Amino acid sequence: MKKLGLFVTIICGAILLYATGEFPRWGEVRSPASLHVSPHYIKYSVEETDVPNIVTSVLADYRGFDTMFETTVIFCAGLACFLLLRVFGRDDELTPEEEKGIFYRHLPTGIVIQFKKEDVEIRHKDFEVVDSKLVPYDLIIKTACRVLIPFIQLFALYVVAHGDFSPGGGFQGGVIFGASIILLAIAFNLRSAIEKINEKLLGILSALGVFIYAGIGWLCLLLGGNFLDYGRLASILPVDPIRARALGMLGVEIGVGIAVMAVMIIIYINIASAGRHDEGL
Amino acid sequence: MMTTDNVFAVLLVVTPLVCAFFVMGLHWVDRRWCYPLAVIANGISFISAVEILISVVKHGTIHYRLGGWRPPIGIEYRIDLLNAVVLVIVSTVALVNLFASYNDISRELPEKKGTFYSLYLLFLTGLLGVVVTGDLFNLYVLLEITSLSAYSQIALGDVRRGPFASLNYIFIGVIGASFYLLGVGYIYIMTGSLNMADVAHLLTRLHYSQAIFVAFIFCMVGVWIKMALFPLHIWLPNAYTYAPTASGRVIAPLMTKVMVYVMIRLMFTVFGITYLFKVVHISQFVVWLASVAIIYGGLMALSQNNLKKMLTYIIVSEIGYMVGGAWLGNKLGLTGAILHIINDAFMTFALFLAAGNFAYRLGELTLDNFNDIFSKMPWTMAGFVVAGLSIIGVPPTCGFFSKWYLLLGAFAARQYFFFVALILSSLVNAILFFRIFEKGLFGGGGHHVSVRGEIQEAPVNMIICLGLISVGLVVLGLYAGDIVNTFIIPFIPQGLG
Amino acid sequence: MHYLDVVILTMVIFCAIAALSIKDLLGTAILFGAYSFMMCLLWAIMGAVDVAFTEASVGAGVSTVFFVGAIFRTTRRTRD
Amino acid sequence: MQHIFQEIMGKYNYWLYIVLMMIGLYGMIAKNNLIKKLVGMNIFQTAIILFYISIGYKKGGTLPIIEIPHGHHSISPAAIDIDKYINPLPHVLMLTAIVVSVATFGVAVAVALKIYKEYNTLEEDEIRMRLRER
Repeated sequence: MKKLGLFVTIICGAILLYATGEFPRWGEVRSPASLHVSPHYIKYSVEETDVPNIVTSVLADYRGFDTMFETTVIFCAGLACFLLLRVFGRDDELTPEEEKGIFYRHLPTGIVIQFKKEDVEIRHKDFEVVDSKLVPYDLIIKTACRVLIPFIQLFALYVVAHGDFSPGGGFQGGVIFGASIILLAIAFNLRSAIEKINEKLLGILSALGVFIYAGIGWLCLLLGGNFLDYGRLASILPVDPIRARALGMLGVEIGVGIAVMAVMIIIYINIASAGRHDEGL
Repeated sequence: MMTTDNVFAVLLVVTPLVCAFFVMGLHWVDRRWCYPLAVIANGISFISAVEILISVVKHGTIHYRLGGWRPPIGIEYRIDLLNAVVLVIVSTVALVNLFASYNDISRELPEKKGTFYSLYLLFLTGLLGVVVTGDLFNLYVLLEITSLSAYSQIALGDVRRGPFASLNYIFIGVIGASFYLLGVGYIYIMTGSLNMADVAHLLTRLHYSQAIFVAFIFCMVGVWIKMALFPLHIWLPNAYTYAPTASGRVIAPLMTKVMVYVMIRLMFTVFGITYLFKVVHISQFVVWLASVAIIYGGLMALSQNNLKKMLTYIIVSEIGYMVGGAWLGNKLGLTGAILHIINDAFMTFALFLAAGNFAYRLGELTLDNFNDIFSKMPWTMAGFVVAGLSIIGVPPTCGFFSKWYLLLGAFAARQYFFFVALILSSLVNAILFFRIFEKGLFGGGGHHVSVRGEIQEAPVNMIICLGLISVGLVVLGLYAGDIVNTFIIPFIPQGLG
Repeated sequence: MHYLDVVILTMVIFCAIAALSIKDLLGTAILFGAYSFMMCLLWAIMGAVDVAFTEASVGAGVSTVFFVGAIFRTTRRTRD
Repeated sequence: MQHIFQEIMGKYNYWLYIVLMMIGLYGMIAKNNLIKKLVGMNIFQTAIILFYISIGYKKGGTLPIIEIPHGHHSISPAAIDIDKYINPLPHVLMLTAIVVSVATFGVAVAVALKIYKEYNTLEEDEIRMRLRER
C-alpha cells in the first residue's frame, strides 16, 4: 500500500507540475482568470446589489444557488451524524464502577458522591449527575467561560449582520456561535449544554436555517421572478430592487448562520459523546 | 428587466430539497407523515422531469437563469435532450424505489425512519442537480451532496461491514471529487469561466495547452473514480453490497449512470469532439480499459457466491459498456452508450429490486438459498428472469438493442477487442443468470428454512414495483427505435464519424 | 512581504508532514490545528480574508475540536 | 539565469501547493490509521483550496471589498479600477469548498467512531484481518 501510495502520488505530482509551466505568474494582474468573469463582479457589485463586500455579493447573490447547496451539504452532514451515531439509551455495558450506582457532584464543593441506584434520586440545584469520578471540575475555567461566552456570541451576531461590509457572513458567524456553545459544553459538561439547547430544537433549527434560504428563493419565484432573484422582493419590501437584493442577502445569511450553528453543535455533541449525549469530553 | 424561464427546471430540484427539511422537522412531530411527504416530493420531481422532457422535445433546449443573472455571471441551468432523459430516469427510479422500500425501511431502520427519508430526498436532490446544472462548480457542490448522503446511507447498512465500506468509499470519493475540482481549477485559471457553454467556447482556442490537457485528465479521472471504471472500482462492490436494501437499490443503478452522464457531458459539451478525438489521443487507451473492465467485471461476478455482490460486479462490467461506447468516437457508439444509460438504469434497478425481494424473505443471499425458488416466489422470479435476460441481451428486451448499437459502433471503429469483450460479456452473463435460473427450477428443496421462517412471496407493493419495471424493460426494448430517433439522434453532435 | 510568505509556506509543509508522521493522535490533532492556522495566515496574506476567516473558525477551531472529540472517544495510540 | 529565477519566483506558490497535495494524497493512501487518513484527506483538500486562492491573487491588489468614498452611498462602476481589487470568484468557490470539506470530515469522523465501536481499533490492517476471519 505504501509503495502504491508513493507511486500514485508521484505520478499526480508530476502531471500537475507539468502543467504549471503554462500558468500565468503568481500575482499576475492580467491573467485570464481575472479578465473574463470577475471584472463584472468587481465593477457592478455595488451598483447592482448595493453590497461593497464583493465576496458576499457573489456568494449570496450572483452564485447564491451554490451557497444554498453548500448549506444543504452542512445540513446533510448534521443529519448524517445524527443518523449514524445517535443511540437511544445506553447500548453498551456499564463499567464495574458505574454498576454500583450513580455519581452526583455537589457543585459548591466539587465533591463527588455515589449513590446506589435504588436508593434515592437527587433533584437539587446543588447536585448534578456525572458519569465517573474522573471527570474534572474546575471553577476557574467555568467562571472564565461564563464571562467569555456572551461576548463570543455577540461577536458572532456582528459577523453575520456586518457581512455585507466587512469580512464575514452567515457561515463564519454561525460557526462562531456554534463554537461558543461547544465551549460551554467543554467547560461545563455536555449535559448542561444540552439542557440549554436540546436536540429537538437543534434539529429543527438546522432544517429551519436552510429552509429560510430556500424559502426566500421560493418567495422570489412566487413574486414572479426567477428562483433566488432577490430583486423581486422589492414588491413586498418598502425599498427599491437594488436595496432589496442586499436585504435578501442578509436574510439568506441569517438562514445560513442558523443552520451552520445548529449543525456544528449537532456534530459536536454526537461525536464527543459517541451519540449517547452524556457527560461528553 | 428579466422574464421568467421554465419554472419546472427549478421545481425539479428544489421541491425534494425543501421537503427534505420538512421531513426532518416532522420526524419530531409526527413520524407517520414523513413517508407520504417524501412520496409527494419525489412525485413532483417526476412530473417536472416529464414536463421538461416534453418541452425539450417540442421547443428545444431550456435555459434557466438562477437569480436572474445572465449565464457566465450567474449560474445557469441548461437542459437539452440528454439532461432531460437522464432526469426522467433518475426521478422514475427513485419514485418506484420509494414505493418498494416502505417495508424494508420499517424493518431495517425503524427508529430513524423520518431522518432516513430526509437523507433519501437529499440524495435525489443531489442527483437531479448534478444532471440539470450547466455550471462546472455547481456540479461539484451537488456531487458532494449526492456523495455525502450516499456515504451516510451506506454506513447505516450492515453493522459489521457497512461503516468500513462507507469509510473506504469516503476516502476514494473525496479523491475523485477533489480531482474533478482540481481539473475545474485548471480550466478556470486558463479561461476564467465556470459556465459549461462559455468554457466550451473559450477552449476552442486553447486546444494545444498543456494545462487544459491536465485539466481534462484530472476531470476524467475524477469522474472515473466516482463511477468506478475498472482499475478505480475497488470501493464499489463492498459499498453497494452492504448498504441498506432501500438505499442500495437506488444508489447502485443511479450513481454510476449519473456519473456516466457527467462524463459524456464533459466530453461532448465542454471539451468537444475535435479536442477528444483529434487533439488528445487517448481514446484507444480508454476503449481498451473499458474492454478490460467488461471482462474483469464478468469474471469477478462469476466467482461470487452472494447475489448482491455478483450484481455489483455486473455493474462494474456495465460501466465498461458505456465508457467504451462513448469513447468509440462514432455516432453508433455514442448512441449505444446513451441508450445503454437508459436501459442499464432500469435493468440494474430491476435486478436490485428482485434482490431486495429475495432478501426480504430469505435474509442471506448466497446462491444456495435459491434452490427451488421458482415455486416459492414465482412473481419475483419472473421479474428477475426478465431483468436477467435483458442484461444478457436477449432480443425483445431492451438490453439487446443498446448492445447491438455498441457492437455496430465497435465494428465501425475497428475496435475488435471491445467487440470481443462485449460478446464475451454476454456469454458470461448468460452463464451467471442461467446458473441461478437452473437452481431455482431444479435445485431440489434441500434446506429451505430461512431465518425468517417459511418462505413466501414478497409483499404486494414490492411485487408491483418489480413487475412495473420488468414490463418497462420489454416496452423500452419494443420502442428502442423510437427512443433513439426522438431522444438520442438529435443530441449527437455534428462531426462524429 | 515575500519572505513572510515563504516562511509560512515552509511552516505549513512542516506541520503537514509532522501531523502525518507523529505517533500520538492527540499530537496529530494539535499539529493539524497549527497547520490550519498557518494556512489561514497564508490566505490572509493573499487577500482572501473571508476564506481565512472561515478557515480560522472551521479548520483551526471546530475541526480540531471534532478531532479531539473523536480521539477522546477512541484511542490515542497508533502504530504509524 | 535571470529568467529561471523569475520563473521560480513566479511559480513557487503553485509548486508548493503541489507538494502539499502530494503529502495529503500520500497520507490518505498509505497511512494505516483511519484518523491519520482523515488528516491526509483534510491536507489534500486544503492544498486544493490554496491553489484556487493563488489563482485569485493580484500583486498590489487589495481586499475585494469596494471602498466607497466618504460621504457617498454608492460608487459608479466607471470609477472602479478592476486591477486594484483581488479576484473574488475563487474566494467564493473556496468558501463553499471549505464547507464541503468540513461536512465530509464530520461524516467521516462519525463513520470512524462507528467502526471503532464495532472493531475496537482504528488500524486498517487489523480491521481487514478481522473481516477475513469471519
